[in-house]
Amino acid sequence: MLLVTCPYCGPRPEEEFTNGREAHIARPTDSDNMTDEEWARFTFIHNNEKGWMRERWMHAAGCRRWFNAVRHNVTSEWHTEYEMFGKKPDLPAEEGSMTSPSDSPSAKLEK
Amino acid sequence: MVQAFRLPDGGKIDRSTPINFTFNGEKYQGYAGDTLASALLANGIHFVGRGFKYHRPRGITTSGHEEPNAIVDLNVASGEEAYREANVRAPVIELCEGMTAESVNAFPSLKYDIGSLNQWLARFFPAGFYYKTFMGPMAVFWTKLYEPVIRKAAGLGRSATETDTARYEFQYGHCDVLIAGGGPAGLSAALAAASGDARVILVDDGRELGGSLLSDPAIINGTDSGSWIAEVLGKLEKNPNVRIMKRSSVVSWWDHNFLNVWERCTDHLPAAAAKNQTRQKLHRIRANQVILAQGAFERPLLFNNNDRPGTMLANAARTYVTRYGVRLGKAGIFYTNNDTAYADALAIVEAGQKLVAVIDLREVAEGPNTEAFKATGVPIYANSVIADVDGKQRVRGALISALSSDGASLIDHGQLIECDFIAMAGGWSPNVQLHSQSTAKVKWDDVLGAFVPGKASTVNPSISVGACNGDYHLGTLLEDAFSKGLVAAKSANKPGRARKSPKADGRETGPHRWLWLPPGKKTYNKGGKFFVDYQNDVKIDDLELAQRESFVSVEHTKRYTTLGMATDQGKTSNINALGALSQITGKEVAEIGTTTFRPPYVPTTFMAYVGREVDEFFDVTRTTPMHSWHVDAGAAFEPVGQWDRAWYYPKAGESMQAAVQREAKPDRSQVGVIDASTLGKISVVGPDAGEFLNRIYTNAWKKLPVGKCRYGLMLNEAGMVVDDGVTSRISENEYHMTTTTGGAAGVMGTMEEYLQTEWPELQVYLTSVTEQWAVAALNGPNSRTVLEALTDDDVSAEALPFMAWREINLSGIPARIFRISFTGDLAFEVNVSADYGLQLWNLLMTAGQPYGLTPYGTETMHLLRAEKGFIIVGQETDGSMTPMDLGLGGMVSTKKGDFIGRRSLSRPDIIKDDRKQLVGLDTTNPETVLPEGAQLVFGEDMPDQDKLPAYRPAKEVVRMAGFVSSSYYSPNCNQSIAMALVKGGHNRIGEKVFSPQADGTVIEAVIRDTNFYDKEGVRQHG
Amino acid sequence: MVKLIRNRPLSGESVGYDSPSNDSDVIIRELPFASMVNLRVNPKNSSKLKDALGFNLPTKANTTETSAEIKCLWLGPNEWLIISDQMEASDLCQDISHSLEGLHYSAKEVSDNYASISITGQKTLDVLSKLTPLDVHESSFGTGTCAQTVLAKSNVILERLDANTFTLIVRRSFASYVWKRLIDAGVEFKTGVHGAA
Amino acid sequence: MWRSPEPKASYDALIIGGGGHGLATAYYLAKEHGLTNIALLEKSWIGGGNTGRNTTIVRSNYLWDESALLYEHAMKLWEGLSQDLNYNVMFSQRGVMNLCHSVHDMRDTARRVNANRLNGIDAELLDAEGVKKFCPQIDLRGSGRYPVWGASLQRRGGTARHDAVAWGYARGADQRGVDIIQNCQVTGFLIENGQVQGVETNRGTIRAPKVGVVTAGHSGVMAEMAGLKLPVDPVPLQALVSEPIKPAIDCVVMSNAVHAYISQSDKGELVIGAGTDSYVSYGQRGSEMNAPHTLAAICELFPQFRRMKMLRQWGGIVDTCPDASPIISKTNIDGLFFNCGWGTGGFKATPGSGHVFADLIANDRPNKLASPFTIKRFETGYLIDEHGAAGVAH
Ligand SMILES: Cc1cc2nc3c(=O)[nH]c(=O)nc-3n(C[C@H](O)[C@H](O)[C@H](O)COP(=O)(O)OP(=O)(O)OC[C@H]3O[C@@H](n4cnc5c(N)ncnc54)[C@H](O)[C@@H]3O)c2cc1C
Ligand SMILES: NC(=O)c1ccc[n+]([C@@H]2O[C@H](COP(=O)([O-])OP(=O)(O)OC[C@H]3O[C@@H](n4cnc5c(N)ncnc54)[C@H](O)[C@@H]3O)[C@@H](O)[C@H]2O)c1
Ligand SMILES: Cc1cc2nc3c(=O)[nH]c(=O)nc-3n(C[C@H](O)[C@H](O)[C@H](O)COP(=O)(O)O)c2cc1C
Ligand SMILES: [Zn+2]
Repeated sequence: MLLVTCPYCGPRPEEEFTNGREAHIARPTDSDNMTDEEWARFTFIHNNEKGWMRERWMHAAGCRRWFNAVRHNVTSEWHTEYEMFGKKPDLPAEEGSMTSPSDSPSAKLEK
Repeated sequence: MVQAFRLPDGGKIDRSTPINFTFNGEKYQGYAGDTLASALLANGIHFVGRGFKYHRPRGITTSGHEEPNAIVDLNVASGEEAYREANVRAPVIELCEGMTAESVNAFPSLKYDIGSLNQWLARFFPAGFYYKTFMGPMAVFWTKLYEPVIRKAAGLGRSATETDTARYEFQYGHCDVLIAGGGPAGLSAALAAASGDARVILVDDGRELGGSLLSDPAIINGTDSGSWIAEVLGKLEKNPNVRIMKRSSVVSWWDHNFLNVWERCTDHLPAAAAKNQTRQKLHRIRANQVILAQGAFERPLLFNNNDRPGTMLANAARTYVTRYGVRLGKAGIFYTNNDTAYADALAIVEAGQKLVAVIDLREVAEGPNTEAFKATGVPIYANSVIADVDGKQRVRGALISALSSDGASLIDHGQLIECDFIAMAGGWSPNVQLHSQSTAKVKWDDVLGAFVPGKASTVNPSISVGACNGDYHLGTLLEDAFSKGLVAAKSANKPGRARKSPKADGRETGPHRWLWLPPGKKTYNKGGKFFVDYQNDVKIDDLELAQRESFVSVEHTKRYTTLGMATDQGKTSNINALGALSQITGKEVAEIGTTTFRPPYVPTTFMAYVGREVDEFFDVTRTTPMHSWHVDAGAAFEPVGQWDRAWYYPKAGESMQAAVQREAKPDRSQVGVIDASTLGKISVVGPDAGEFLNRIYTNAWKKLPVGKCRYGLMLNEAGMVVDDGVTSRISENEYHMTTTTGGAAGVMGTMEEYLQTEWPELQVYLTSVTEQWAVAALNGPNSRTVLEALTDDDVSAEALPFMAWREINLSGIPARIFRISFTGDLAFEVNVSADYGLQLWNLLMTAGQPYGLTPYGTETMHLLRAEKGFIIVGQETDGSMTPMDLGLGGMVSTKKGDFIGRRSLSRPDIIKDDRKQLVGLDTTNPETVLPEGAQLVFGEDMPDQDKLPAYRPAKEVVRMAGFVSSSYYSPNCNQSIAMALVKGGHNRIGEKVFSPQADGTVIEAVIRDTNFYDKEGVRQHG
Repeated sequence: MVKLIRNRPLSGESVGYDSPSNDSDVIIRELPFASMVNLRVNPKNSSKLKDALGFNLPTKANTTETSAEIKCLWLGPNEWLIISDQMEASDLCQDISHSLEGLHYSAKEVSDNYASISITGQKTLDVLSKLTPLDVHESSFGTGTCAQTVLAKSNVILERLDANTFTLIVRRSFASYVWKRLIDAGVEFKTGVHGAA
Repeated sequence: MWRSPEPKASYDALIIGGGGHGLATAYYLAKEHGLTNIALLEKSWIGGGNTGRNTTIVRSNYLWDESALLYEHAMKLWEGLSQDLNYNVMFSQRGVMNLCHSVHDMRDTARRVNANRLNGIDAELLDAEGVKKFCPQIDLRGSGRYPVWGASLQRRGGTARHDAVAWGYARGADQRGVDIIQNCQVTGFLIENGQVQGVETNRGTIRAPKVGVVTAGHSGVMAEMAGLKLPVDPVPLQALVSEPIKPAIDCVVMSNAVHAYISQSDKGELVIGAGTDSYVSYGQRGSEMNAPHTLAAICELFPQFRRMKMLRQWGGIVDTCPDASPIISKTNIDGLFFNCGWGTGGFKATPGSGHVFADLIANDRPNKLASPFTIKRFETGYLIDEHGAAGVAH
């Protein structure tokens, strides 16, 4: 169970939250002028870049506020949380390899 | 009963308290303080189980959780079936009165086991044998012949067949420092960590704390380690911030320092004493810092027939002799590759257990412990190996041979030394299981010949101390653990105050020789049986075969040979396998790599994870304020989401169908009432509430007058209908929205999401008021009369027209009356504060009696609305229906601007006119009720009868036209009615469709509109 | 007109358990009816309610404010639960509307929406720790603190009144479930259950 | 079983990803389309992705025609696979039951069973009694709230040995000349004028005019390298096994409502799985909350297993699509093909997926079975929403 930090309530157990996937995908305001392809992009596509990721959470069992966070999607390391329309923090530098812990046997071995 | 193999004295057992137990049907006796393993050994029993594949006899091999061989089923007597426990490790079972156990994987008995024939066929069962054999030329050989045989051979123990009624719980915990392992390192770390204000949890899986000190005592702070442990525990127990958990294993380490600790609360108690107590708990603990003090595992040595009962780890041998006062046999052989193990050999001899030889793989038997041992006079054979073992169900002797100078071959034919047990000391492997679970890496240490913890993970930083950190020196590890205990407390911002670490003179250690794969009488690749993973019967030749067959990656080797996949998860075998592989392939171990450690650290009972959340607590059951009335009225309940809704109210002996036919009539002829409290209710408040609803629903809301109600349809962004309901304008700034029962939480969630994340400029606040209101929906021509009997307020058609609402005083209860109808009849939804719900219901029942008021349940409601062709989201929709598909295109506003899902409605596949569309069906025979879920076929696509045999799949693919979503016999229309989704259905009114049934019959129907009753819709306006 | 009968969510649930006694480790009871109002407003207006409530709306997360008549729990950055066992909810709403005249806010009565359960006694923390993943240790959840969190499979508003006393505010339809879970978690202790409120 | 060749400078086609789907694709390309100068590139060890960590349920009783026909195509291939590969993949048609716990479930299941029958797929609708008869070990009461009402039964469904599937295909492909190259991670694509030219790898550039990407959880990452976007989210899916026991249940039982599924492997472990975690992750481990829920469901349905012990639990990264159906598609880069989005349930499709994907790569146009699964469907709206069938991960 992750420890998710709500910018309003502080660190709380994952059980209290729902994850809202990638952050900063704004709903288009002029969808009439969008191609089907562009609309599909908004509706269905997240970048999910491997590594540090800005994502949305909602403190469902708590204050019911949506907020954003920067979390590493390989290691789950929590970097920071910020308000929905707060300043977009820079992503931390990537340290070392991004293979997941058990991606390859050598990744488990320090040489 | 005699315990013939008990030493005359010694051990931490209570010889004054004998304990009776049964093993494989025979009665035995042990002492309080014994484990099942030690008690069996005290009775001279080494042979306790059989290997998985070859069913070779196996004995007790270790004294802890790493046990691969001595696996038994517990609680096996008749009457104990519900408590039967499969695959328990005998060395960790605390003996208790009346315990019953039996060997696994042996039939009909341990001694005469049929499966053991497999060992003679061993050459047909190499690694991966499944995949290459048992094939046969035709698939049927596999299914009918081989597969059943293989499947019968599966498994070790047997599961219970009855329901375990014991109580299990889980419990959340929080601490600053969690310490896994209560040996000297863990205790020292705890002393330091707990010396300030830190909340500390110290976990150990034994019955007593002390770890290795319990069988390998030392002098600490000038006193014997027993007193030191007592002193430390005394101190810790007094500290309210410290929690000591015995008989508990840290089993899993999840991200963000969340750990599972599995506590066995009553397993050490006889059944009667354990009764009514919680058997096991899973503690789910968030720790700020984690210190690992798990110790290390000793390794077996690889030699021919190294699995014969009587073969065990040296430190286990020492433990049984010194801690349990067990005599392991008449004469033992001690087999080592290092100096340190001589300390164990010495302890064994000093405790009165005879050793006849020490076989030492090292070229020269030297080192401080070796020297100390020499005084015993036991002959030492240096530069030698055990080349073979004599004996089948018990070691009878060992063939000792001398090694060539390179260690690669034998230089003599050897000499057979009689013995009845062999203690193996193959060096130690730090227990890096939890460290790895934290996602940290391990690194290979050439000196220790083992993996040691590498860099800690940043997410779940682990701090390893003591033997699990590769530190085997009591003196240094006490100090190191102490200082890391302080570091951990400090990192948790609760620094410790203690400054003086416990002190001890550690044991000096001499040289070792990591000769991973010594030669034998038969070498491993020439028929020698060098077992590396005992339980799964993986031999060195299997590892080699895997290499030859391209399973070079260590992960492939594991899966091909099943190495490390048994219940011990390779605790004693992994390093030996890697060492042997390195010798076979000439690669460095670090190059070979290691497989992944996964939770749990030891197999953990299912129910410990589940705790109380089965049976009545498996899920929440939500009930309405009128629930008790429904119960008293004998209602059957339907689960809708987590709610229990009154489904129908059967009279004695009445079926659901009959009840529904009866309940459905009064709603059209007199009056019926249904508890509609479960509908989701959301208060939408603010100057932009109307605009907000415009964006949420497909239709327009801003102009809805105060006091009026409107039906709304909600889509997802893909344009598919996801919810519907009636929303009413309460005031200029406020709307009262209702949602489907099952959709309430989701709708509220979606609305908050859009409000907070997409349209923060809208001034709207949402409040869920679902349970503030109790709702009774009156339906039928008499409904107004009933209402009027309870109020002086005007509820006439003029004062309260269709699709309007108003507040009234209902016999003193403030009520909101919504004139909305889900049955298409004259109807009033009465809303009162939930506390008054039951009273409202009772008032209605009394007032309604003269007018034929009949309570009806959800099933009747479904029928009534189907008569009118009203949809139920989730029944007429499945996430793939647009408003147009449902014939509700008129509800999609083209003028008001954007709303959720709007853009998707213009995509090419959405506007096609051959989409499935909602229609009604008249069955050709009006008495025939189409089954819901029936598939429909157009006439031109109907196959010949022989293409569609009864109860069989079609012989050719049949093109389907659609399916039946709702279907009932309507007592009000006196015919069967059905709704269906049919391809291009809106343009096919009047056409025939056919519904092939499983039994081969075909039901014929004609497509029509969905409104079966009161076409003009006059009734609801009544 | 008939006599109005409030049926609290847990009336009828208390039968069949041990009654509280002097040596109860845990005592569980349903609290009697109190008026409750869910208030949504921009926190920058928190001081505007001083007249209506007797205090400023607490703006620090997870804190509470109390006056003689009214208690207020912080639920979120723009959400509060206002509770009074002396005032009518409609009066509360009216006072609020006076104070917030012309502002965007929402005040909805939710008295019936919730059940309130009190749990007290020296084993209270042990009982709660079996049900909620929230750390309710004094050091992180002191007296006067409140939180919305998870309790078993329900959501709950938790308020600490003193070292061993908590109030649980639960959605009405979950009340019976939470009630049973509390009693069940208390089985290993001497748990006393008060009769209907 | 297979060689370990060094990568050549160029091939006629490349398959990226050495899971079951990639290996099957390579096998059928060689076997049925005569393309043998091809290589399969796997970043670590073949079969180590979801293929090596799935709960091995095989069935074809999907709701929509498009899926049903595709999965049934796979089923037919399963039925001859051990013979075809001359390698025992231990395909065991022990029957798969999808339980119903309410009228609503029964209605949806009836719809699916009826559709299956008309699509030529064996499917039976069982009532509670039928369930008990087929699997006497089930407790039908389900604590009252989730009583078992019935089930759909596909007798031809069952399990197969996951590892053997990967190895069998690898051997078959290798024998036909395919270079299987492990420890070879693709790091980029060579694309010129809208046409793929090859890939960059940690072992150098490898050129080919056709590249098929079959990388499951990493599909989005691969698409990104080619400048494409895919509607797939990678999320952890977990599974667990018990300690091995003597035969205790001889069919596959799945339940959407209580959310779990179970079968017993030929070695004796109970193989158990359930839902995905909520968040995006490329780490092959999930959250702690999963096992308690899954095991609660198992202990409801099979109370006699309450005292069993969990031996090991692990996670995989599944590539979930918005409509729970896969993507088997050309892209707007010539010669570049994607096969992904199988999410929680692609093991059962392995032979069929490889078969139609090979056909797509060889002929540069999707056949009838594959064409509905084009990536274009997210633009046109032709979604194949199998959430009902895939509601519980499997
Ligand atoms: C826990 C769990 C249970 C499941 N249960 C079932 C079930 O019961 N039934 C069922 O039908 N399905 C099930 N599934 C789903 C099923 O496992 C997958 O859909 C299927 O195995 C996918 O196969 P694949 O070959 O596409 O992917 P994988 O086997 O994941 O193969 C993809 C390969 O691509 C490689 N790769 C990735 N990136 C690169 C790169 N850059 N260069 C080179 N190689 C790369 C990876 O290393 C991997 O080996 C389950 C999945 C999980 C995780
Ligand atoms: N002679 C040698 O080469 C050698 C090798 C290893 C250890 N030792 C000796 O052993 C001692 C090591 O002390 P230590 O404290 O590091 O280890 P220890 O073995 O004394 O204690 C470790 C304790 O941790 C427990 N444990 C392990 N995993 C656990 C888990 N997951 N959950 C709960 N408990 C768990 C074990 O049951 C044990 O009680 C020293 O005295 C050292 O000299 C000697
Ligand atoms: C069907 C199936 C059965 C398994 N049975 C076992 C088993 O008996 N013992 C075991 O240790 N692991 C078993 N595993 C799990 C594997 O050891 C391993 O955890 C899994 O393949 C994921 O790989 P990883 O843990 O190396 O990341 C099984 C996996 C699957 C898919
Ligand atoms: Zn919050």
